[in-house]
Amino acid sequence: MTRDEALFEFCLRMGDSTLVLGHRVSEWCGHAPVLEEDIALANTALDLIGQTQLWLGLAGEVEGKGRDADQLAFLRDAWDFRNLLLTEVPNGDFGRTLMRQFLFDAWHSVYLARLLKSSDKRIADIAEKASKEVAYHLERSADTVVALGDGTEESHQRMEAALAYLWPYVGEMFAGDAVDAAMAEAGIAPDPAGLREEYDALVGRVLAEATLEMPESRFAHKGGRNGAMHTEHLGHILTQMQWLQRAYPGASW
Amino acid sequence: MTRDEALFEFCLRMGDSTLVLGHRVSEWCGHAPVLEEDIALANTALDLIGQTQLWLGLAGEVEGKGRDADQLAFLRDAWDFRNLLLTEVPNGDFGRTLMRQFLFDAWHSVYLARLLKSSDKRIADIAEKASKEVAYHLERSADTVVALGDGTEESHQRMEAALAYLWPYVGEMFAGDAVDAAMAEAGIAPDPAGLREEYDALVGRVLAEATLEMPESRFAHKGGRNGAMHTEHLGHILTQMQWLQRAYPGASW
Amino acid sequence: MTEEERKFQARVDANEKIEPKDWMPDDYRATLIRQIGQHAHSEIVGQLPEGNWITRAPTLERKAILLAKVQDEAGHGLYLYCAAETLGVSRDELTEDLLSGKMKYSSIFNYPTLTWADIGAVGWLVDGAAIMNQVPLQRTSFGPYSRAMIRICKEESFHQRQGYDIMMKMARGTEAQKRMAQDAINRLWYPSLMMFGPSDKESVHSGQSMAWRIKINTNDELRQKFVDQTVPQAEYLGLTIPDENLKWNEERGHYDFSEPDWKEFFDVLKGNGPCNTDRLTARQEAWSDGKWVRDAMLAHARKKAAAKVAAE
Amino acid sequence: MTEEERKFQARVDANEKIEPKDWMPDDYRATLIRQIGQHAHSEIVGQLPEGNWITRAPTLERKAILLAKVQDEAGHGLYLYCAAETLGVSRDELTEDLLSGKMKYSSIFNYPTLTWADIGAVGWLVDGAAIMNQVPLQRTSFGPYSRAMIRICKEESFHQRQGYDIMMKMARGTEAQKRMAQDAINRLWYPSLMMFGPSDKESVHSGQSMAWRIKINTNDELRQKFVDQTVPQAEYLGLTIPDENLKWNEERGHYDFSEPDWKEFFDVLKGNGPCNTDRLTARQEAWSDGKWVRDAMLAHARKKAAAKVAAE
Repeated sequence: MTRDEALFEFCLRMGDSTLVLGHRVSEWCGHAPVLEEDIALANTALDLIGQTQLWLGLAGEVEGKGRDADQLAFLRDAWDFRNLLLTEVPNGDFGRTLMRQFLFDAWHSVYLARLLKSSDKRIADIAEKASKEVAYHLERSADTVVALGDGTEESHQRMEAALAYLWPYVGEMFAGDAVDAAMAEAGIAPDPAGLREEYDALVGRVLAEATLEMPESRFAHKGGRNGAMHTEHLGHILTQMQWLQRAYPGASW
Repeated sequence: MTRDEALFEFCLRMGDSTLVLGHRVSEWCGHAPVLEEDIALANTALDLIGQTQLWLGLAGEVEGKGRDADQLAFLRDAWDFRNLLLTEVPNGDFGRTLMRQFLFDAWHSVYLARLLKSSDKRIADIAEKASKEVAYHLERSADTVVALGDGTEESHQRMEAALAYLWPYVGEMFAGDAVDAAMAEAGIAPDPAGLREEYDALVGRVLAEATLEMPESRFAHKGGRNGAMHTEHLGHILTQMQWLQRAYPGASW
Repeated sequence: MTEEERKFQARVDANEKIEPKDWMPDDYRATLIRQIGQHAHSEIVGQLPEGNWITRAPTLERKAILLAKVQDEAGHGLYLYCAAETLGVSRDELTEDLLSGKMKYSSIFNYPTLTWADIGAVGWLVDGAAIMNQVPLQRTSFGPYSRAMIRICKEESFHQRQGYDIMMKMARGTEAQKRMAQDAINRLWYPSLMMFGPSDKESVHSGQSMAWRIKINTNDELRQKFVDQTVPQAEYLGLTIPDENLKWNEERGHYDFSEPDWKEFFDVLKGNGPCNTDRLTARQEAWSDGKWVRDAMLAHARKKAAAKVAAE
Repeated sequence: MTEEERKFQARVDANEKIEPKDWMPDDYRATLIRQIGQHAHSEIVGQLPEGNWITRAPTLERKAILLAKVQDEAGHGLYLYCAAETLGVSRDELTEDLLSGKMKYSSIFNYPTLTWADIGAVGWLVDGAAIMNQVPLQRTSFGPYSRAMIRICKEESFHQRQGYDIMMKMARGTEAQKRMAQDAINRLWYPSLMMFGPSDKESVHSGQSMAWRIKINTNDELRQKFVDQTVPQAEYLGLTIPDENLKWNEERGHYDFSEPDWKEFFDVLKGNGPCNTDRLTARQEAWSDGKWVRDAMLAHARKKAAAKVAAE
């Protein structure tokens, strides 16, 4: 694996995660429990899609085969996706969607903070733009997790269930591999394993305020970041997401 | 419109309806309320897909442009589909699925009985094979509608709601147009308007036994049989159904 | 007319803005609540046909633009509910009236979006018609409504340009794209004309609404203006408006055009449009599925407030 | 051993079939219920990974074949539940035990089907491994189980051929199809080997089960047989089995191969497979969503029976 190959993988991991999560969040459009949440969810999805344009744009540039962000987003099949599994699981109820958002935002904010100091200026620039947006996402999702965890008995139970369902997908964020090692060595991106402590502290603080217990299990589903094994859900997402590009190849929109 | 153009449309109407309904029914796979129903639903879907092969095969033959049944099924966009709108509405609960099946089976059995005497032998042959299968579908779906209509209070209410939701899609089956007129004139297929009475008698009998009231409204959603206006649901069905053929054009499977 | 009514009308006639705390006739209040409420509901329900294509948008850029648009629409809903609230009705009450079918939303949203071209056509034609209705309402007599309209119009014209841009891409695109664009205008042209409502000649309420400056132009005036503006745009795109009678009338200085099928309009109003059931069900489910969230947020806010009081 | 136990064992040893009304040891009954029940559950849960591709099958023919296959599997579930019921346990009880997690199903179904090639690989490898397990069970000592197995094996070998046929098409297809086929075998090879269970050396129960002819071969024997049969098939397809240690051992007359990761196996058994949660949730929801249907059918059957009695 050359450094540029690793960098390409790294960019896909970032861009595919924001793309797939953006897709999931956008599924809420017009169906949220309150109007303010409809607006907030659309805004989150919009930011994530904007970040996707940057990451996949850079991925295409690094790859050097003339693929742009749209081609990468709309013309790869599931096995070539490198998103965190967490981002592709179904929305479930609003509580699960917000818990997933919070667990992602917390990782995203910690990770982007390190990327600000990336030795690759292109990455530092993307991180700078994204981290402002993500700070706001995190504030919102954390507040909502707290309100719903510490709301009614029903909402507390739902948030407990959401956390139990989602927790096994957290570990993948911190499981480093050869790509991460290459990125760390080049000073481009941090070793993800080194971020777990900060993440746990952040998440623990919010969950405590939400009167939710942080699960102890460290069992982790893996296979999204390296493409080895996605969930069955991703393929269904792609049938929708890529429909027009697949059905009308070569058209411009 | 030449006679063959009308015949092509006619075959699409038959084949697209069985294709789309077969798709909907197959969505139940592994999710039915009892094992026997899982088997019965898979069996119904299987028959419908088999009929689709015959109808769309004939459509391709009539069209004479070298398109086979698979190309017609997997490479047309929503606007070129000619299925009854009834077949594309979402499954809803098991009761709605079975009510839709019954309303379709009743029409299908009445219609196929006339097609047995079609002046076009190819059509009479398909009708002969299909009508045996459909007689069984109708028996099953009618029995189930009766059992659920005349079961518990909850099941009665659900079946009432299913009927209310689906009834506006019944009228389209009997709204003839130029294609139907051409088919009737050639002795190929009956004028659909002429079948309503027989249909109403059949459906009325079963609904009465199911202790359900036959709606009086004659308001009808239209646009499926002539492609003028499908529901938003069809496009979503196609993203799944056509995925592989769209994503891997030209591959054989 | 009472003394109060006369004074009120004089203020309206003088183009003064009526503010929530000012005296106003009961009917003025009721008519405004209905009109602003319906407009707000339309923004909310209007998210659904466009939301239907967000997950299928063809490029990242188009997806982002559509998300931003739908977000704007929810925002418009919010401004409008706030404007209605100044008249003494709550957002929840208005929502309950929408969900029970007591209040309506624009019947255009009972038509489906079947292809990507429909997203273009919705922006171009539907937002175009909406703007035609809304621009004069920036000068409406009720202050909060007028101010909401000023904000909304700014964003809507942006949306309309984006819609037209989608149509342009398609009309200049592949054969399939052109066909898609033409199919969209075929289906959406007449429903867009219906957005201005039936001719005012048949309406008893229009006169009073115009006197109160809740309504500025007649439906027929606005419809004509819309047609006059849209026909050259369609020509520029190379698309055909599905109306055999459409032609420039030199004498009138306007296009002559066919009326939409008003029977269909009233059918859709009655609940028999292609998507009425789906739209209302979607909103009802959003509301009932979201009850636990709203309850929890309220409960949490109360806990926080109580804790704050206890700490003080 | 009691007299009864001795007689029972003598019948088993003489290859006589034990029938439901015959005396049998409590443990024989309990072990059979567990084994047949698990097998039935596997057929039912096994519908899900394949059902995942029915709506996306690439041709009408493939869709029909897959539907027929899934229908067969539900049918197998039915035979097996019936066989278990002869032992004095009801289908509903067995279902409740599945849904509560008390009873298991084959862990292979906790792996996802991610591409169409997986449908081929499931037929070829998973059904292949299942048949390897099931063929000897046609000679099992319990009559109803043996007869169910005879019917099932006939259909399964048909399924396996269909799966192999899918793989063939893909292995001889486009580059993307070949890659898909190889990716499927990469993911499903070791889980297929796990289907035979850990080495019997580690199992205490195997000896008794074999004496009772509930189990005919050891897990290791069957696994070896599966590998020996499958390797040439993979070679014929031009696909690579993802095992660097795989090679023909002239001396043994068998292939040497790597053991699967048994830690992963036990993890999946514990509920931590990629799809355990989704699979069980799907079945739980099917059961709870379907309650009103089952209740209604029962209520209707009672009404009909009562009406019949009244009429007589």
